Amino acid sequence: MPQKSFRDAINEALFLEMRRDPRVIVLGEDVSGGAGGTSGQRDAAGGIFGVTKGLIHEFGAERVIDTPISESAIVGAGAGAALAGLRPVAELMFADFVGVCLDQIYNQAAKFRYMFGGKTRCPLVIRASMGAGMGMGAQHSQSIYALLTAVPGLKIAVPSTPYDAKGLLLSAIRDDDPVVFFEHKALYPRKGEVPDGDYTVPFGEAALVREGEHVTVVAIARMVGFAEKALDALAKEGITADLIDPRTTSPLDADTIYESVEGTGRLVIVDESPPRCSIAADIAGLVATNAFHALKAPVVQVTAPHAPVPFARELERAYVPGPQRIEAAIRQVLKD
Amino acid sequence: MPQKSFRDAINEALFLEMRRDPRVIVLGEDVSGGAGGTSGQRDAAGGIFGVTKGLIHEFGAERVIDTPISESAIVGAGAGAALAGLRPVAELMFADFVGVCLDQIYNQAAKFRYMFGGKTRCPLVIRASMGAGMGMGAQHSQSIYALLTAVPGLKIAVPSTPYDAKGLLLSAIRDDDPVVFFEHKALYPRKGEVPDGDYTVPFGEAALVREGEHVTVVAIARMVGFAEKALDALAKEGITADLIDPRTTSPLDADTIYESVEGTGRLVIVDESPPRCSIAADIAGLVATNAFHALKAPVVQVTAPHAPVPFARELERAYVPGPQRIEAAIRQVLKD
Amino acid sequence: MSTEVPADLTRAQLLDAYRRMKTIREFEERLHVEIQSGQISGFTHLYAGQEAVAVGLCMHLTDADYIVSTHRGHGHCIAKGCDVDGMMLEIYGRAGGLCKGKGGSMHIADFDRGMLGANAIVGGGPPLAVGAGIAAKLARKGAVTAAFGGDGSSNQGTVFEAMNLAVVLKTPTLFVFEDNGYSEHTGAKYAVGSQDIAGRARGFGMPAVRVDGIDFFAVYEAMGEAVARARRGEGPSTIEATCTRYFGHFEGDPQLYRAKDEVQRHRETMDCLKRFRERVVGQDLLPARELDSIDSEVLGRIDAAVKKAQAAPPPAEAELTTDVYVSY
Amino acid sequence: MSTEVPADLTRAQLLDAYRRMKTIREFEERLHVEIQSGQISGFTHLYAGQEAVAVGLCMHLTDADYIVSTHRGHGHCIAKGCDVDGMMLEIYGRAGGLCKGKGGSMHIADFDRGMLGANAIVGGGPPLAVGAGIAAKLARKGAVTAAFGGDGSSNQGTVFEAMNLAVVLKTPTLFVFEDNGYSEHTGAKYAVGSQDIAGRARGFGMPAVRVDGIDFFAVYEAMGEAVARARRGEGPSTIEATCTRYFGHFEGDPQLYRAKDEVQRHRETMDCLKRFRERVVGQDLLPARELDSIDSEVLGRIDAAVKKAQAAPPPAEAELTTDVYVSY
Ligand SMILES: Cc1ncc(C[n+]2csc(CCOP(=O)(O)OP(=O)(O)O)c2C)c(N)n1
Ligand SMILES: Cc1ncc(C[n+]2csc(CCOP(=O)(O)OP(=O)(O)O)c2C)c(N)n1
Ligand SMILES: [Mg+2]
Ligand SMILES: [Mg+2]
Repeated sequence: MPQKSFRDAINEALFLEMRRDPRVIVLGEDVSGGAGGTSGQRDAAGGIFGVTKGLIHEFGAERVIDTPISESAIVGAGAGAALAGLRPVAELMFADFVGVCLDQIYNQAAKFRYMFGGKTRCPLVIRASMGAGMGMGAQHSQSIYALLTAVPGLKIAVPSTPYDAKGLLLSAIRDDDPVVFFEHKALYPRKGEVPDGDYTVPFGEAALVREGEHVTVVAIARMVGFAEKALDALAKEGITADLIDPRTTSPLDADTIYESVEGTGRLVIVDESPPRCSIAADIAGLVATNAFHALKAPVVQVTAPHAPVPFARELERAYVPGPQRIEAAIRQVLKD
Repeated sequence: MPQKSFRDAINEALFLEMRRDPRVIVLGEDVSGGAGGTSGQRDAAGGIFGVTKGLIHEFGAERVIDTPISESAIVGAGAGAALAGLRPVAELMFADFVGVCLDQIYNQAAKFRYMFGGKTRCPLVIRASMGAGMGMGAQHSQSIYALLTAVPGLKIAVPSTPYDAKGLLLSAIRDDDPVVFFEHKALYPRKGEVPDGDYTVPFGEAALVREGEHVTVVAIARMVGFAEKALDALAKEGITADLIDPRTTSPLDADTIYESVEGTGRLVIVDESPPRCSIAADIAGLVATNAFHALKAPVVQVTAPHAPVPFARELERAYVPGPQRIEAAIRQVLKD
Repeated sequence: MSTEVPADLTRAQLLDAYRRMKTIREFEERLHVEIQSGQISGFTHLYAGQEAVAVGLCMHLTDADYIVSTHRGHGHCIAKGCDVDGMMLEIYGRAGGLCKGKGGSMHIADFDRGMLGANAIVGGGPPLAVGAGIAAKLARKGAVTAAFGGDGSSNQGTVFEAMNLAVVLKTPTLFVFEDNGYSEHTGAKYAVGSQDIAGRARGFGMPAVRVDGIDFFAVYEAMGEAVARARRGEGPSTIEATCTRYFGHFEGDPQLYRAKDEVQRHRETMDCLKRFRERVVGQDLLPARELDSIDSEVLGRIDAAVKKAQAAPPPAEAELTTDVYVSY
Repeated sequence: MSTEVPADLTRAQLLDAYRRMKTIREFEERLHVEIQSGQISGFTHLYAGQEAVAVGLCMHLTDADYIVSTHRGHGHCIAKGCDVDGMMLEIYGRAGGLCKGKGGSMHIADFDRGMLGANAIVGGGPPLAVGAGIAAKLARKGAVTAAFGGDGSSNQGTVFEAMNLAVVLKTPTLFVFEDNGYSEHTGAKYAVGSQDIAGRARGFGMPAVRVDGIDFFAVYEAMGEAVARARRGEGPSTIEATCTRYFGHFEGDPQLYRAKDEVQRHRETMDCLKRFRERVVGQDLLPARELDSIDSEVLGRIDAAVKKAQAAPPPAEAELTTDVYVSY
């Protein structure tokens, strides 16, 4: 199967779906780039991470819409266009910017169907880059999927591989509910097998990345790869684990986690965000409530500290849960 | 001791601290009211819930500042004034409006001290009314303290009694860190004993509302009163509980919860917000991680459903966790 | 502004416009009374006094055109053709309401009428209207979209973002500001920096006019020009209409910020329905009795809607967790 | 705009202004080179080309006045008097940086200098400046506050909310828009609806002027009037200064949106430092050699700062969890 980067996999999904469905539009800051510039060249950016590169040449400025720096208007326009029959894909350059447009996400798009008694649908996708690791500082490095997972009416995707990124985005665009699609910046260059054609990865179905006996490890987005590194190291000692990648945090495939814990009795959750009210806490709480009797040891949560993301490289490296911390956590849960 | 309403207790705290400290200002929509009106009467509102009533007469329009409908500017101005040496109390008429000003709360005020290497402080208090029960619909009834509890750099208060409301607000205004102070609308008329003078309730110290043997019940804000009703009913059968009111969710006094669970082995958490990534989930996760061996039964989380707040009275009543559901949850955890 | 009745208005249209305005007025006056019964919970923001604005716009629109509304949305709904029974049921929070009783007064929507929803967040609507405008543009059927807002909403950043985006994308969008002089308990004289909302709109590069919002014909003309411009693909416009709300911000508001006689004076001397009647009867366009019969017809219609709502059952408890998602 | 050198500028002030502008230029030109080394992580947005704007304002300010900055903040910091060594250490993410290396290029602050912080959120700063203005007003010492922003920031709703609030509360606040023609890869001609940011400001009821941002003296005069007005308690003003950024949006930007020769042409014919030099030397206000010696002095100062930063240790790992709160 062809090898493609996470970035290209998402780009491909956008091309495929925009060809298939004329109702799909893309809007955001610099999604094409060059509008109003002196070179006259469009597609000068293709999104600052290059994810929307090339779209404008095939679909034109009416469907690939560069916007001013107005996130509330971007997301709100996406939601309004969705109510009026389109299937918009709005881009938030950085997920951190939900701060200036949360209302349109959580009070508007997420609640329309319920407030309006099921009389409408809001098939909006919001793509947002997330995550630490590039020295982008406290306001451009957060992993805030928990904040939106908490919101009834939203669906949340947190892909960890190029294959899932493409398949989940195609599902997201075809979904009749609003979806927030998180793309970890550090994963953009990561390569993996991605079929050329059309395929979807369903929401609410976790991936059992590895099967093992001793412990269940749940990891999100970039943390999945780090967990694999940790498990590679432990494998030498015969320690094996179920590694579960939820892929979507809303809906969450809790059953797959419960079933695994029934078998292993031990759970480690790896989450790049700070601990309070996080996905790690959420899953730990769900297991303590719904699979308690299967647990043989305390749940271990491996998260960032309760602190903003620091700038200095060394501090940022210490901030992000890495393979070593995951390995240590697994050793600990096996001791308990 | 004099009986005062939750509303009056907060109003009294504002009067006391504005007298004591000239750096304290209040700003928000209609905190006085009547500006630019045809009657010429100021204090025409005193906040739409009457919490800031009378302040302008004593402290004047320079310290009791009516604002346009501009929440980002209200919170941002509060944060900027705090950086410049004041101790502002900004009012968000409804907590739901964090949607239009989250950035100033979570990317600005909360992160200043860390981003700026500890070179500054941001003593801002944001007061916000919250909660369902008044038929105010999906966009005016949410309980979103979990969303902000997750943010490093913020402190979060969720008082349940007039006494705590006054004491926690005085602590909040004197605190050098940004605080979000949630006031449950349904509690405003609720009366309780409140000393006239100056006193503070510290952050990070839970209240052990009741002591008992069989189960630990943790409840937040309005849920504390409902939990008491449930326990009154169960008392007749000799079922007793530790009832813990965290009072602040950040910092959270987890130790008091752990100690209680060490004694009871059983935990029920009551939270008015939907379940995902909630305080209920957060506490359940913390206990599963840090007090696991004390647990004799699955943790039970009593929350609102994963749905927006409905308008119709009957639906809203079913939405909010009430004494009956709490009582049933306690009976269940005792069976397990 | 014109004191002449625009020639393009047919007799039927005049009757229609009057019926819509009267229906709004009666709907709100009746709610003001019924609310005392305690059967209606939450916030109810009445539109009485501003009828000419909503109807002055909506007379130019069809079900294919979109509007987004505000917390004060009953008038916009009725002007756009929403079913009065369904609205009343919704406000009472009963089964059969336009939103199954799950939305309430601040969240009435009717997608068959192009009514994309009332909105309880000030400034929540305009970005949505721009988005609907993007869809209308792509559909190439000449549909237009309009966002209603108040003077107070002109201070909310989301509104400016929407206005600028509409200009940049040339969407067929109208920004209608109903300047009734107050945002809750605070006067526009205090809160609206320039006191010139139309001027703000021009700052974003779109045409903007200020009209007398109690003069239906003046509003109708101004809206007509903006709608035509939008249908021609020439982009957005702003209309600032000055008007007065007859009741408190919400029901229960003691209105301490208002001069005692303010509303009474307006009702007597500057009422949009009276003006309309004087004008059309005075110019012999319609006989008074036809308007009188509309009055009594409307009265009956509202009375029936109230009785129906009061008799209706609440939503089934199962509705609590339906409609959160389409797919589950 | 004036071609005369304002009379109130003393010789010492002229030298000071030149030194600040030159320091900014050299700081940025040097970073542009050093960044290739890979030792500096994250986004670095260089200010080169816009020096006259920051310095033209800050020459009117003292440490008691406040500014809030943007993602492109190095120039604002230097103009306001921040320590160059501390800035360089911060940008390199080293111990001893102005923010202990925890902030980085986009979050430099220096509270002793009244520099309330760079801000990586477009539109994040203006509301803060209004708040600092509220504090300044209460303190009654005549301090003023200024918010810098770009042409792109004039499309962010928070900025308009701040402008309106400043007008309503009459805070001593300057809104300074540096119109360098681009927001990232998109031209202001496309994204700024009216292409008249000053006009937008007037829409909120404050005086606003547009000045040639490469003419230090024109900027200095316009800022002087606005600052004086603010100190007199007459409220906010807006200054829109047109200018050009010499490098990409951030380091690494291929600048495909720009005509090949655009920057080169500006550097040759419209450089603020050259203009300044021509003017003061031409009018015999300063001898060229004094400026030359400043040039070499600055060169040495920046070189020392870079060497110091490169040699400095990273922050101690314990810093990861300090400064989250004051109290714990
Ligand atoms: C973002 C937001 N802030 C505040 C409110 C509370 N609120 C509801 S209506 C209103 C006043 C609106 O004034 P205006 O826009 O003039 O509309 P009017 O009520 O006069 O029709 C306010 C402040 C809200 N609903 N949303
Ligand atoms: C709210 C928000 N949206 C988008 C961005 C990404 N971003 C950073 S700088 C920038 C362009 C800013 O343009 P302008 O205001 O003209 O300032 P300049 O870069 O030209 O100095 C953008 C879009 C951001 N940092 N914050
Ligand atoms: Mg109004
Ligand atoms: Mg720019």
